[in-house]
Amino acid sequence: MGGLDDLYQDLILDHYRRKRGEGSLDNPTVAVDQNNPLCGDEIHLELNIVDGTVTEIAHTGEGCSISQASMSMMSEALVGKSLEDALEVVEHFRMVMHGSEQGDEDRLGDAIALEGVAKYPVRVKCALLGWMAAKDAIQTYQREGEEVA
Amino acid sequence: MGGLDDLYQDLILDHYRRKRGEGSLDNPTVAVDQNNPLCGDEIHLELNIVDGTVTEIAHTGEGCSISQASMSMMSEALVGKSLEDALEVVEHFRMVMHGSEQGDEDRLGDAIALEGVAKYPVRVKCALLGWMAAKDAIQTYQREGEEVA
Amino acid sequence: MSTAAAPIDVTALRADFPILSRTVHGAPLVYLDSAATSQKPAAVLDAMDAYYRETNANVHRGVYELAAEATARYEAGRDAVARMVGAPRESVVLTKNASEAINLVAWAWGVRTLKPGDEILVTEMEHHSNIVPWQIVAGITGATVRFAPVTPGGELDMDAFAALLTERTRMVGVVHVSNVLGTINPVAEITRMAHEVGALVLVDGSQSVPHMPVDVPSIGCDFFAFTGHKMLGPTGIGVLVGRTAVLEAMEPFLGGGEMISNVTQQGSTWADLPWKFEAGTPPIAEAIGLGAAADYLMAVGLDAVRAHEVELTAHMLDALGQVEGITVFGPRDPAVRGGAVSFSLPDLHPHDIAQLVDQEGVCVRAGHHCAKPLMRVLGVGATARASTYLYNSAEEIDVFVRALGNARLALK
Amino acid sequence: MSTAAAPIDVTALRADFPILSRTVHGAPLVYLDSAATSQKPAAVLDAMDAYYRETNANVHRGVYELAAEATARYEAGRDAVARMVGAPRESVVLTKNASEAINLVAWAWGVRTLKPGDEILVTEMEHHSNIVPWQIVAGITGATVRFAPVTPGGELDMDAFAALLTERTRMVGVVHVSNVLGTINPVAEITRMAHEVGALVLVDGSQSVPHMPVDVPSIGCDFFAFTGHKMLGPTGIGVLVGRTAVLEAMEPFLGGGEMISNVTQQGSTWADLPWKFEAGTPPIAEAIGLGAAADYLMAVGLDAVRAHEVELTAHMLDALGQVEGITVFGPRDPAVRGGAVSFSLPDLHPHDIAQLVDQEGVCVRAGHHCAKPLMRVLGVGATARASTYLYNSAEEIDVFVRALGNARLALK
Ligand SMILES: Cc1ncc(COP(=O)(O)O)c(C=O)c1O
Ligand SMILES: Cc1ncc(COP(=O)(O)O)c(C=O)c1O
Repeated sequence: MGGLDDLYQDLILDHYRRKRGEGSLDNPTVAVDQNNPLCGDEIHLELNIVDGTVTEIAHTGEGCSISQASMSMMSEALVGKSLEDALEVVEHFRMVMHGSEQGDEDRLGDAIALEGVAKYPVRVKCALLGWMAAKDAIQTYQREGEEVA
Repeated sequence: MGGLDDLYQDLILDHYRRKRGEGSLDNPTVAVDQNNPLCGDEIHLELNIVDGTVTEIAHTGEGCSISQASMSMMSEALVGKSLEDALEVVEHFRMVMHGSEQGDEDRLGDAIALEGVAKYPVRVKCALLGWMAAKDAIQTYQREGEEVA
Repeated sequence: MSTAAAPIDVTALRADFPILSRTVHGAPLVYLDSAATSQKPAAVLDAMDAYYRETNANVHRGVYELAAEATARYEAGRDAVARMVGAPRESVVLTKNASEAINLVAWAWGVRTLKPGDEILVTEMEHHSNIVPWQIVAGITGATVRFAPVTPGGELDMDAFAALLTERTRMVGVVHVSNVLGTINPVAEITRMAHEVGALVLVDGSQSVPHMPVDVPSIGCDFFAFTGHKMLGPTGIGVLVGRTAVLEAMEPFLGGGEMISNVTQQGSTWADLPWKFEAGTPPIAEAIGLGAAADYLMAVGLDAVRAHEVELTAHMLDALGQVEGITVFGPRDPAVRGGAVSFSLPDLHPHDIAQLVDQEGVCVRAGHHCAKPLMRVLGVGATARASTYLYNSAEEIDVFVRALGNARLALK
Repeated sequence: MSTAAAPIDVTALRADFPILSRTVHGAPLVYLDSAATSQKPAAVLDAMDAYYRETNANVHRGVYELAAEATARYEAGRDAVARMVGAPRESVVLTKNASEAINLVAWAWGVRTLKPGDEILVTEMEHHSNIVPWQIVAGITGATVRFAPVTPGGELDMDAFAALLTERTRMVGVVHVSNVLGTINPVAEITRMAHEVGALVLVDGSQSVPHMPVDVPSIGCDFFAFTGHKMLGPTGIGVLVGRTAVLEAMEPFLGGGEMISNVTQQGSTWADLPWKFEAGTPPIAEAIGLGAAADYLMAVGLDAVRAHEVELTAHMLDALGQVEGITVFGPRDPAVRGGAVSFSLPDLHPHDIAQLVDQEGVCVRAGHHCAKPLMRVLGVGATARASTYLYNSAEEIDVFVRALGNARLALK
């Protein structure tokens, strides 16, 4: 694989082969679809939210090794976080992917392994797909919450 | 003037300085306006037609030396010709300007001097302006004649 | 066009393409993405560079020598393109790409003509550029876009097409050669059928003109669009060939310099064809480059280009056919299809294929290829696609298929 | 942008422009038609050539190295342009020329928005590219195009403009610097006035951006159009800068590849700005060339470019002012005008001027300069126009004025 060690590290391939959070929730608090306009991949993401905290994450859909591994890592990283903290971690991950922040393992967990993807602009879209879906889901929940209130 | 002898021959300049046919007719059989989209010049052409023959030509308007000289030469060349012959001479002149026919002095008269304009594609438009107006005038007359008949 | 062109000598011809001597990640470049854009021979680059260095000026109105030279070179570019597709020069409108050529028709004709109840019939194998303009214009006018289905074998379902073609159909949009499936559509027959119900026909020739002899008038269609950068030409230029009578009857699209006869505060009149449809300073250097590309292709011979493609495609289909578990899309007979070959593997996403074979110097495309409706029909989100051109060799295909095997092992 | 750039050293700078060493009819080239199109420095040509020779590939979707390099160079071109005019990158839409940029607004916004009774207000000194698109769209929608008059001194009549600006005005189209008169219009003030009545404003900056520091956001206009080939860049590329909020709210223009987020048979959704307005393969090499042109101009300094122009224009107005019987159009103070100087002679048609001075190597333009309504206001069919740029010297103006005298004698 020559120069691709950044993209195809063991940890990434491990998440790709054994996806954490794959599947569906029975009655999710919020669910969203997201597509990667550059390759056509489509994913479905479900969140359970209890008392302002993300309690469960599940996902289905197609994708390349990077997008699938990233989604798996995201599922681990965001579960148990408050909505605000989760959004903050998503934003941090986005900044890392755009090369504007150094990755913080405390916040990103295994997703720290994706730091090297920043060197491959096209694959950044893949890595971000699941995280952008999570942001969308949380914001959708917050908006709808407000509408109800 | 270096290499411009073709464009600015004495005969052409003579027609430019002393335009034949400049002016207006009292009650022309047919009148048309024509404009050169490339430079904005606009001319007005009037014809008297009697028994299928062009008996008088008059013109006004602005133009460069080539368009004015050519109009002057056209006025001389077409007067006295039947409509069919006049259209044929116009077509011959057009062919000469596009470099597809050798000029025939019998038909073109002084306008044979414009043969060298063919080497200057932009100026071909100038040289053709009056002749295309004449064609337009004759065809307008023929069409309107048919409509009446 | 020569009918018995000499076969292509790939080794000799590759020397004409400067980029082909570069390496990628230390490996020789194996460029198998010509369906996305082609590489350019030095003759094309030199023609453009010479224009800028020797006689750059704006065209059509300048009296001075420089402008006359620029105009002559620009219009000679149009002439070469016209010659290549057998069309009269006044029917050859230069645009910025194939997409603009199609939009020109959709907007200039469609916005002024279409009404609720009218239908535009396209196929499920169209590129987005022959779908989205119609959707946009349908949205404005209230017309409807219908899709003729594709068979499981990757061909246009002609029975279904015939059934969808009705008195309501005002325009048929069909791709000549699919950029995903390689399918060659029977565009002359489609035109005949469409004209019977009074519909106009637009053929998207983006993938045909570069790769085979195409005589536009003999197809009989009303509009024919293609793009410069896929036929050895530069970016920034495309072509719309129209039937002269249809173009004459049409009102213009973009307004501005060049396309007028007269402009007054009360209104304007239009220039003659083809300039009526060319507003503003045209892609001058690009037309000169495209003319050089057309001359290059005609010198090689479009028959020879096509023969070489059939040979390479046969080799590609053979070699890929031996890859375990692979799905290859589109017709299997290289004699009836173009050279774009899309495929998928059960265990390796197209993105990973493209990324991994790139490490061995091989460029293939991964994605929806601007044909998302077709992806849905094929039941995939994306495919990988390898596509060849006159500068590719059978050995390059072998390098690619070996790299594909390595990729598979790497992510096992 | 540097505020105290070093003055231009014309002799040194001319070496950057390959064409300037050529001769015409045996005389050194004196190029005084930069208002029609500018010449190109080698840096621009080399950037494009290097792209094609080293890393040509289609942009935005390719995973492989070549495509990533191409995309990076393409988007860097956009960044350079954005920097030059002080605009955020997502507001910088690349088109094929200024005309397309204006048509984009006229069609995408106008066709969907304008109704009978609505008015578009332009000025009598607009280029056809900021008149005809509005006439076409008014013809489709039933809206009306009005013209704000020009004073005898060649300036916009601001009182008359104010009177014509009403609640019915939906769009104001105004040229920043006139390509005929050189007039610099008060576009920030015009924008303020137009926004007060709720109209949008499109500024045509084709003649300003190449020649002076322009900060688009500080003008406040909704749309700002300019063109690559007049600012040392290649043909085949133009720019529309839009206010982000206005662009976000607009539906797209051309449909096709690149500009979509999703496409289904039922309908489509759009990509983010700026790509939403860029359909099909973009002018890739041209964006790279334009980026190099913007970098070149910023390195010289737009202040220095402007200062040089003011100096040359003063010399031009002086020298022409001494020609017997001449009429020079436009403002007389070089400090408040651009460098395009139009004039006429009672005894010599512009065509003959251009033809005759060309014999001495001088390129000037003759005609209506795509501003026929203005010609009518000026009471002429055509004018001759000399226009300078950063590579011109005062000596060249002297050569031109001498040639003009000779021309006059020749046709006496
Ligand atoms: C003031 C002005 N606006 C618009 C244009 C049109 O530019 P383009 O021909 O590149 O579209 C020009 C140049 O011709 C111009 O001078
Ligand atoms: C079949 C087909 N049509 C249209 C296009 C659009 O061409 P362009 O992007 O040059 O407008 C393409 C290429 O992308 C294509 O393959």
